[in-house]
Formats: sequence, structure tokens, C-alpha cells
Amino acid sequence: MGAGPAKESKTTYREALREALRDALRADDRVFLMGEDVGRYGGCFGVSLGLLEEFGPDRIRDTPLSESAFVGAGIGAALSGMRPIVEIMTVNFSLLALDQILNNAATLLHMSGGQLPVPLVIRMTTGAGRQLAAQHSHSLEGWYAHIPGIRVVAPATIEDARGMLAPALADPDPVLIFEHGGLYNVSGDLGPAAAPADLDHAAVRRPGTDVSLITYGGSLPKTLGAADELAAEDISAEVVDLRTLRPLDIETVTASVARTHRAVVVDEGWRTGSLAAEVSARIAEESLYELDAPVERVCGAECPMPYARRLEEAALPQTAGIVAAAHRTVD
Amino acid sequence: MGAGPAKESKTTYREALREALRDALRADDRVFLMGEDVGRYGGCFGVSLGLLEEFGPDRIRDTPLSESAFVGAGIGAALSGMRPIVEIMTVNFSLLALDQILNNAATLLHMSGGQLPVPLVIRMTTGAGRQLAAQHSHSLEGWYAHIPGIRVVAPATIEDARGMLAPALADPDPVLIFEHGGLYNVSGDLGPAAAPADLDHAAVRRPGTDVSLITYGGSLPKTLGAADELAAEDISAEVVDLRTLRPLDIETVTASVARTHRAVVVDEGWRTGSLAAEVSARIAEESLYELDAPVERVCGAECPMPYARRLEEAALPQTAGIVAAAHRTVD
Amino acid sequence: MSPARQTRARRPSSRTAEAGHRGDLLHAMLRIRRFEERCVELYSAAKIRGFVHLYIGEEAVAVGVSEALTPDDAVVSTYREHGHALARGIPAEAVMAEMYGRTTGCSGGRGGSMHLFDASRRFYGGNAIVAGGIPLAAGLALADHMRAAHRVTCCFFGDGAFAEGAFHETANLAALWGLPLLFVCENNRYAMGTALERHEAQTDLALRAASYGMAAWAVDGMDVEAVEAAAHRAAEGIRAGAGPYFLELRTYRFRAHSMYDPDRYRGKTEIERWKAQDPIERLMDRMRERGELGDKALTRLEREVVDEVDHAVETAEKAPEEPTETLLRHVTSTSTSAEGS
Amino acid sequence: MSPARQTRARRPSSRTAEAGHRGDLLHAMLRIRRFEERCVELYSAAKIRGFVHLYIGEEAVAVGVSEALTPDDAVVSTYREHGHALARGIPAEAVMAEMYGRTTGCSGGRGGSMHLFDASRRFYGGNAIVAGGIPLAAGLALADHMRAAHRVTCCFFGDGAFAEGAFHETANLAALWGLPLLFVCENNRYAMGTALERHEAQTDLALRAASYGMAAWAVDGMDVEAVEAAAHRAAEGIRAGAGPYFLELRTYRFRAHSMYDPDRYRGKTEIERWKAQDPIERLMDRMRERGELGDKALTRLEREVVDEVDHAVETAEKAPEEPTETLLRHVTSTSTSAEGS
Ligand SMILES: Cc1ncc(C[n+]2csc(CCOP(=O)(O)OP(=O)(O)O)c2C)c(N)n1
Ligand SMILES: Cc1ncc(C[n+]2csc(CCOP(=O)(O)OP(=O)(O)O)c2C)c(N)n1
Ligand SMILES: [Mg+2]
Ligand SMILES: [Mg+2]
Repeated sequence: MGAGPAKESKTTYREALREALRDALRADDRVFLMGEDVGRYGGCFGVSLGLLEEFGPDRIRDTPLSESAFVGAGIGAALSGMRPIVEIMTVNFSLLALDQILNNAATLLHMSGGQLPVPLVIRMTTGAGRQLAAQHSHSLEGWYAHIPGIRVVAPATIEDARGMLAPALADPDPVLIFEHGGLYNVSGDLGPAAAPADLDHAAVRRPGTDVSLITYGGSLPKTLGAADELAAEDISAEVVDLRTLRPLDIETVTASVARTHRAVVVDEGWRTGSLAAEVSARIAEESLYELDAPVERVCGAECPMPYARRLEEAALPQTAGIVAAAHRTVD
Repeated sequence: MGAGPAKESKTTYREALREALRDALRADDRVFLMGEDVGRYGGCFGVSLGLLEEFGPDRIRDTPLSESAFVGAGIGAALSGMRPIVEIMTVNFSLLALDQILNNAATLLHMSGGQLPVPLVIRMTTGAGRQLAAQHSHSLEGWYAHIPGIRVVAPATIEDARGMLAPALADPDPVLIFEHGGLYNVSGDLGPAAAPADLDHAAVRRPGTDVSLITYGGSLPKTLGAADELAAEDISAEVVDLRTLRPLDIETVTASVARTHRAVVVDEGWRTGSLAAEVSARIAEESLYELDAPVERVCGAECPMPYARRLEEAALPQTAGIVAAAHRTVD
Repeated sequence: MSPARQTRARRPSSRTAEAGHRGDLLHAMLRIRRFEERCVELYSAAKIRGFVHLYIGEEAVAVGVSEALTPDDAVVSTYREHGHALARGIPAEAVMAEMYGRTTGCSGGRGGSMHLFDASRRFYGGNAIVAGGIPLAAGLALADHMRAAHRVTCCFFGDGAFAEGAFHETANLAALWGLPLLFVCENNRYAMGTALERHEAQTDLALRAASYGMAAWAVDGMDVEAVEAAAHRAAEGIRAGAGPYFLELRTYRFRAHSMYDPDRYRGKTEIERWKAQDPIERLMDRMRERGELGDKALTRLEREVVDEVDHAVETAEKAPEEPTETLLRHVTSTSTSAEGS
Repeated sequence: MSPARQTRARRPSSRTAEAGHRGDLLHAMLRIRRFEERCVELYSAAKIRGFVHLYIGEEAVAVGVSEALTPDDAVVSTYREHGHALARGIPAEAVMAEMYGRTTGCSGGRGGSMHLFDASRRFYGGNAIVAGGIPLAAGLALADHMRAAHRVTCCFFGDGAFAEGAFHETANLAALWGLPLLFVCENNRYAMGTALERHEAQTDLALRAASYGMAAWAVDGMDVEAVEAAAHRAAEGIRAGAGPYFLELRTYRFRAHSMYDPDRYRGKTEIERWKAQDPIERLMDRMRERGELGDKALTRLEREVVDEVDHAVETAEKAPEEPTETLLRHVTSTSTSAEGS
């Protein structure tokens, strides 16, 4: 199960996450995984399957349905020298722990005058696209990216799924990892070295010259698809994967826009007040005179997510919409 | 206590809020006020003082410390035909009820296919400036303005404090009212007619021609102060008060920018992912060719709010900073 | 005390009426069972999507409790709510169409399996945040309390929800204010893959609830008549102004948590032991013993139920899908196709 | 059972040692009392700002409980925490400087009255979200539990916090996992202006806590020796691996909730009745009866305490303020003056 680090092999995003967990648990006995159904059940999306057998119930710790308590417990354990990885099943339930995340995890270091770093990692599934309807389809990464004192990352590739956990655990401050539910089954090749990912920089996933498509997480495959379609029309799109949503690596973004002079930001979250708004604002604020067209945003429709398939598709960024937005910037 | 509607008289923001509550409670017996210490104590900031005596403990209903339960109870009561006004002491504690607000109040209408409107009003105090430190100084209006299905308003003047509640109660959907803690003691004259405020439009609080200063809530007085200072330097600043943060009246903003060609957005919230980011993005997206300079944002520093007075002042938008930002746009 | 002894049987006017009533209970349970069995097929055929949580094995709870409610009462449910919705009287077509995502669904196709609504029957959903519906139920009850309406709000939730803060905050509020609220805890011994003993320090949930000062007791949730009797007793107390009641229904789900669940966390023998308590079988046995259920009658009943489900599937298949143009309708009460909030 | 009979007196080796210990308890309580009385003056003089919550009347709780803790144990507190901080051994200067917002404050001036911290003393603050510190305390205890460290985490909170979901979730977690956690509920009968009877359905909080299956009892929180004995018993149980304990300390705040509170919601007679139970007076009476406290000794004690407070004020007055240039330091561990996170 899972891809060993020995040689390049076919693996999935889910397995890559699992291998990263296994490595971390083997490497440091202060590390433990805690959350609802991470143990016996194997994780609600199967990410931690098999870890209970290897590491036991103390370190693969099933919790009651008590998001506030077990996230808070993760904070306390981190304060006391452990390296907890807390899994909140999905971002939808993270609201129940948001007070703990904002008012404790993100705040204790500053509020205590530097005495209390919180080396905590919180993982959660995010996003829509599987007809799970209004209460199970949120994309609230933008909210978390608003909070000073934490780092927010969104692995969009198998490499990042494999490589982001180790540096997240090495970070002395809280790191939130957003795994998009639509990516778990994505499979591909993983290089032999389980190299830690660079949590400070965005990545240009595809170079281009005519327009910058800026995105992250679950929207990356759609955006790469849009770049393919644009290429067929001789429009060269550069695709930037933000990867780390806080702190934003805006330099990589503005450098791209300095090359292309046009930008489309793709973000599954609701448009108003989205992370895409911040990116759009930063581009215009810092690169106003580089822009040959207004920045475009392709975001989630401003409505609770409907169950019906067609409506859900219409509510989410799709390749066609990204292509159309790119056209608006170059036309 | 409080300003009667009979003739223009000196009153405070706090009294104006109280008179609006009194009117609403008198006008409609489906209306009731519920929250921690709204009754016996008179409201943590004294807004509801005296209402218990007039309306009794059933309609001025003290609750236990249970933000999730009593906000949810407000939603249920609204579903059942009441017109609850729920007071969450401050926005800082509203995180404990955010799941109820997002996943129930804002969502039930759409998710039920239009069957279940939620005519609920939620009031809360927001903002910093009184040395209340990291956990009592949040400005999270921007987060709430991200949520489809609710209306978010921020009375910045005594008139709006007096006039926003009635239309909020008349709205068939949830309305959140953010009262800035720094405004309660502001006093001034209130016109004789207790006219309902216009919840659909931003207001130009001061006309000008050189730069648009766009703000809301507790930052309005500082922004008006900055306009005064700028006027002394012969820079004519237009001040726009957003008033309603969702849905944003962006037309009034872009119309102002079309006149001035320069914009400064002032917002107490942390800069990254702030409401100011949305406003800045919208201006650049919709009025790119009108802009003679990049939009400037004057926001809260990206740190938990420190207690020490000097540090708190440095962490918040101040008149001098607004003036400096305006200078950057016109220089 | 055994659950059976804790409950008080109603006294119907005649033996025939009692037998007829048992027939109704059987019908109601069979209807849910067959409906959901069809859902499994339809899910495999990809006609239904999203998360689907089956109630199979727990039918006695929804059916027994619903018997104690009047149309004027209110119901708040969970994501495992097909049984609650059907027992509340929402037509099978409307529920099936909802799972098909059609406009004729009871939520207009917007909700799916986890979000069934019917305002006309005071069925307030369908909540997929565990314990998220409980505070809302207190609000419905509060409205009745303030208007002195002698109505009951019935709130279903699971043993897992008992660990959530929202339940405890609401239990205190309801007991403190004496709200006309019926807490119905469906203790099926698992929160997803986590057994009760591994998520609750004190597994006697009725005892815990009683510590709030409200009437609370446990009932055999596999015996529909026992459930009904307990629910009647509780509803009567609530209507009489005695404040909230808490019923712990000891039950079991025969299927996995959801269609995604490989069900690795519990043993086959445990499942078999509980299947021997199948509430439908138990009621049928009782009726047969009393000579209340002949083979013919049962065949007729099965036919009736299957016909209803068939019809529901047929109409759902033919029902229209919502055009994407109206996506933003109902975001706010005034939002139309063209604009959102 | 009366609180006095529930507690088990320790057996010191000699009468003198016992008397000496009582002297220490008196000193510790007086120190908190005089410190806070000075805070009132300094608040009026606008030297201290923000929200300030006084502990006056409740000193026996912090002092008695702290006696049962070792330096290796951990403490999690609330916004009403001057007493907890001082009893934990944080120097009065460091606390006073914090309230002055100076860099020499125990939180570097960033926290103020509500956010006192001292990592070296394992004092984890100072939390201004009611019940917000409780889950965090469970995590500190969990770390010890996993490392088999025989340490206690002591978590202070009020009666009002008992209504919050976070408390209930944590109580279940702690009892379920057998965490070495001491819940110290300071039941001062009010959550701000809301009396216990108006915020709790069941006002016997120890009874409620016991329903989680943990040892729990109520103690006279105005009798420092009773508090100490109870805390010792609980801490011993925790160290022996018996899991969490819950103590309900029945106490009263003599002053308003905060400096802003006009205290309109309770009667003068009620306050006077409780003032007659002043824990400092009670201990002094007891010592006088036993001939353990002479006028001279008391004067010396008062002098000592006042000197310490004077000194704290003097040093705070002279201490430096942080320059605004370093505002963003400590936002993250790597953030410096120039950048935030
Ligand atoms: C707040 C929250 N946390 C987690 C989940 C994921 N989840 C859905 S159902 C479930 C188990 C709930 O168990 P229980 O309350 O016993 O109800 P049952 O499914 O057994 O009927 C979990 C963990 C959720 N929907 N909401
Ligand atoms: C979650 C939350 N809600 C409300 C408040 C406002 N508030 C501060 S203290 C307090 C009363 C708390 O009472 P209790 O827990 O009994 O502690 P006490 O103040 O009596 O020591 C309230 C309502 C808060 N700080 N946090
Ligand atoms: Mg269950
Ligand atoms: Mg109290």
C-alpha cells in the first residue's frame, strides 16, 4: 500500500498523504495523529488506513465528535512538546473549532510575548464537486488565509501531497493543510526522493506568455485543462499554483503577470471576499501598470451548493469558464 | 433615556440603538431580544438597559453562555414565525455560532428549495481600540460578508444606528448588524423622523473630487478626520461609507472612483483577505481604466491585537495613515 | 428496569383496532425498508449520488416516535433521515425525486438525501452537521413556548451527536427554559466507525441527559410498540407543560454508515446478533403469534409498498431537472435567476 | 455532605508546622487582595486599561488549589486570573508590568490583565474566551498522559463556562481517555449579571460533572484549608492515574464582574452575606482562635505585602514600553520587526 520512496512509481494523492504520515510517525515519536475515525475506520476518506495497525491507538487516536475539544487538545499537546497532527474530517466541520484555531493556535505566541509557539499541524478535506450539497461543499481556505500567525497550504499535486507534511511539522507554528476531496483518487508517478516541499513559494506549473492563470488546490487540474484548450487556440497560458495560501508568495504571481500582462484567478470559494479577491487586489495594487486588461476572477457561484449535478457543475469553476475568462483578458 | 422621535435632539449611538429596539418591540409582538446579559445586566455595553423593565423577561431573554445554542434557537424561532433579535456580545464570540449562521441561517432557504426563509436579526459588537487585546478586538465583518444568503450591515452613524433595525427586521432573510464598540459613546443630533435606513446603498458622507476614501463602521470617523486634514492641504477627498457590507453597493463606489480616479480603502480588519481586498479588487476589475493610481488599502496590521496602547494604535488604521495613503494616490 | 417495563401501553378501544394499528406500524416500517433497499440499487446504478445514509434496522424509531406526533408538531432530523421523512408523511415520490435531484423533489433537488425538507409538514430537515439541528429545534420549541402553543418539537440525532457541544448547550437551554422539546437520541452504538464505548465516557446516555433535570429514559429501539408507547408518554408530558423529555432509543444500523463505508470496524457476529432483533421481523412475529398477520395480508402489504416505491422511481425518472439559469434563485428571498445575494 | 466533612485534612508533623502553613496561606491570599485593591486605584488613574476582572473574595480558591500543585504541573486560567497567576508564583512586578503594558510584563505587555503567561512556570494563560482554555488544558494533560508523566494540569473556569459546549466536549474527552486533568470550577454564582439559577438547569455542578464518570464534588470555596485539602486529594488521585477530577468551589466575587459593571443585578444583602464569609477574615479568625496570629505578625505581613505591591508599581512605572517597530515580532516564530505572517 502506498508508494515507497525507493523508486519512481504509480501512486495516488491519498497514498502520498498516507506515506507522508507514515514517514512522520516513524521519524519522530512526538508525532501523533488525532481525529474522528482516523484509526479503526481508517480515515473518512481512507487516508490513514493501516496506520492504526502500525502505530497503535495511542498515536492513531480516534476522538469523539467534538471538534472544539480535540482541536484544542492538539493545541495543548503542541504547547507541551508533542507534534500533533489533528485531522478535522472536512473544512465544513472546522467552523466548530475555529475559535480554538483563531483565538488559541494562531494567537498564543504573540499574545504571550513570544513564550508559546504552537507546533501543530491540522489537516482537513475541502471543496465540492461530489454532489455533497450545501453543508459538505465549502471552500473556506480564504478565511483561514486571513488569520495572522498560521501557515495555510493546499497540496494540489501528488508531490505536494507527499512533501508538504514534513516541513509543516518542522514549522514551529501552526500549519493548516487543505486536501481537496476531488484529488484523493488522482494517480500519477511520484519521484523516488520524498523531498520536502517548499512551503514558501508558489510554483509555475506550466509556463506561458499571454495570460497568467492563478489557482490552487482542487482547481489546478481544471486550470491546466483550460491552458491546454487555450494552447489549441494559440493562446499561451502560464499556470501558477499558489500552494501556500498564507503567507502568499505574491512575488511569483506578479512576476508571472509582468510576463503576461493579464491574469485570471481561479478559486472554488464564493467570489465575494474570496482568496481570489486578495490575489486580484494584490495584482492590481502592485502591478497596475503591467496590466493590459482587468484581472478576471473565476469563482464559485454565490449560493449554497446545490445537490443536483447540473446545478453543482454550474456553481463551480469549470474549464470552459476559465477559458472564457482568459479570452476576455486577451481579446 | 434615549431620544424620542418627536424632535431633533442630542443622543448617542447607544441610545439610538436602544430606541430602535424599543420601537421594534413595541411595533410587533413577534419581536424579542435574546442573548447573554441583555436583560438583568442591561446588555454588556448597556444598549438594552431598561428594556427588561418595559417588555419583561420573556421578550428580553437572558441566555446561558451558549452561543451555538441560542443563535440556533434564534434561527428555529424565526423559522416558526417569530422575529428574533439575537445579540452576540461581540464578534469574537460569534465564532462559536458560526456553524449555525453559515450552515443553517444562511443556507436553509436555498437548500430547502425556497421553503424556509429565516427572518432573523443578529446584532454584535465589533472592532478594537479599547485595549482589549488579542481575543476581544476582532473585526471579522469581512468573513460574514463572504456568506451568500445573509445581509451584513454596519451602522457608522447615529442615524444608521437608529434606522437600520426596522428594515433589518422587515427583511425576510437573516441580517447581521455590526456595531463598532468605539462608537457607542459617540453623541450627536438625531433628526425628528426615525426613518428606516436604506439597506441597499452605500452613502457618500462627504463629497470630493481628488480621491475616494472608502470605509465603513468604526473607521468612518477617522476617515472623515483624514478628509478634513486633506482638505487643509487642498486635497478634496470624497468619503464613501459602505454601510451594507453584503450585498456590496459597488456602483456607488465605482461612481465615486469615476469622479476621483483614485481610491483608498480603510478597514480595521487584517489586510490579507479583508473586506478591503474585495473592494480593492472590484474597483480595479470594474474601473481599471478610470484609475490614475493603484488602489491603496489602509488596514489592521497582520497580528493579534496587542494590549499595550501604543502597539494597539500602531496596529489600527489611523488618520495619519489614511492621509499618507491618500497622498500616495495623488502624488 | 427493562425498556418494556418502563413503557406504558396505550389502551385502544378494541382488539381489532390494536391489530389494525400494528398493521399500520408494519406498513410504515416496511415502506421505509423497501424504499431504502431500492436506494441501494439506484446508488449502484448512479441514479442517486452524494452521501447516502441508510436507516435499515432503525425503522422502529422513526415509525414509533412519529405515531406520537400530530401534524402540528415539528420534526428536526439528521442526514440519516429517509425514515423520519417517510414516517412524517412526506410522499415517497417527493423523497425519491429529491435524491434524483429533480425539481419535484421535496427540496426542489437542491438538498439530496441529506437535506429533505417539507415546510407544509413542519419537517425542518435534514441536517448534515452532526448536532447542527439540535439548537434549531430548541428555537422551534421556544417559539411555541412563547406563544403558549401546545405543540411538540421532535429532534432526532445520534449517539455520536451526544458528544458535541451543541447538544449539551441545547439540553441545558431546553431544561432551563422548560421548552416543549422531545430529544430523540438514536443510539445505534456507532458514530461512523467509532463504537459508543470509544466516544462516550458514560455510555448510559439517558442517565447523562437526566443530569440536566429532564425526564429521560432508555427504550428498546427495536420494538416499535415500545418506542411508540414511550414517545406517547413523553409527548403527553411535553404537551402538559412538563418541559423537555429525552428518549434514548437503543437500536442498530444493519448497513454501513454510508455508501462509502467498507464497514471494517465491527464484527459479523455483532451485526448478526442485532439482525436477529430486526424490528420488522419482531413485529411480524408478534402479529403472527396473535393471528393478526396472514400470508395473504403480508403479500398485499409488500405489493402495496413495492408499488409505491416503483411509482416513486418512475416519476422521479421522468421529473424535470432544474435549468442552471435559476441556480441563484432562493439564495435570498428576493434573489432571482439573474442575481445572488 | 458538608464540604468540611468531604475533605480530608493533611497531617502535618507538628502544630507549629501547621500554624506556619496557615500563615503562608494567609500571606498568599493577602498578597492577591492587596494587589487587586491597588489595581482598582490604578485603573481609576488610567494606568491600567482594557478589561480588568477582580478576584477579590475568591482568593481561597487560587491559593488553596495552588498548594496542591508542583512546579512541574501546568495551569490554565481565565480572564479573571490575577489570583491564579500570583498564587502560581509569578512575581507581582511581572503581573503589574503586564497590566501597565510594559515589556517587562509577564506577556511582554501584549496580553494585559486578561492574558498573563509564564512558560517557565507552566502558566498557560489567561484566556478571554469563556471556556476557551478548557480544551487546551486537555491537550496539556494528554501530552503528559502519552508520555506517562505523572503531572497534573489544573484548569480554572467559572460557573458560566459550564454552559459552554467546549466544557462538555472536554469533560467527555478527559473522562474517556482518563486524562490527568483537574477541573476547577469557580462557582461564584454569577456569569456576569446572570445568576446561576438563570443559566443552569441543574445548579449542582459537581453532580453534573460526575455524570461523566469522573470524581467530582463541591467544596466550600471560602475556606482555604478546605480547598487545599480537596485539591490535594484530587491531585493525588490524578497522579495515581485515576483520570480527571472535578472540583466545584463555591465562592463569590465581592466586586462587580469587571470595572465596567455597575453591578445592578444582585442585592446588597446578598453581597454582605457573602462578605461575612471573607476567606481572609475566616482564616485570620481561625488563626486568632488558635493563637497563631498576633497583631504584630499581622502588621508585619501587611507591611510585607504592601511593600511588594508598592515595588511592583514602582518598577512598572519605570519599565519601558515596546517601540511600535517590533509590533509584528512573534506573529510567527520567524517574524521579525519588518514582516508579519
Ligand atoms: C460536526 C460534524 N463532524 C463530523 C461529521 C462527519 N460525520 C457524519 S455522520 C458521523 C457520525 C455520527 O454518528 P451519530 O451521531 O451516532 O449518528 P449515526 O450516523 O450513527 O446515525 C460523522 C462523524 C459531521 N457530519 N459533522
Ligand atoms: C464565549 C464568550 N462569551 C461571552 C463572553 C463575555 N463574558 C466574559 S466573562 C463572562 C461571564 C463568565 O462567567 P463565569 O464563567 O461564571 O466566570 P466569572 O466571570 O464569574 O469568573 C462573559 C459572559 C466571553 N468572554 N466569551
Ligand atoms: Mg450512531
Ligand atoms: Mg461565575
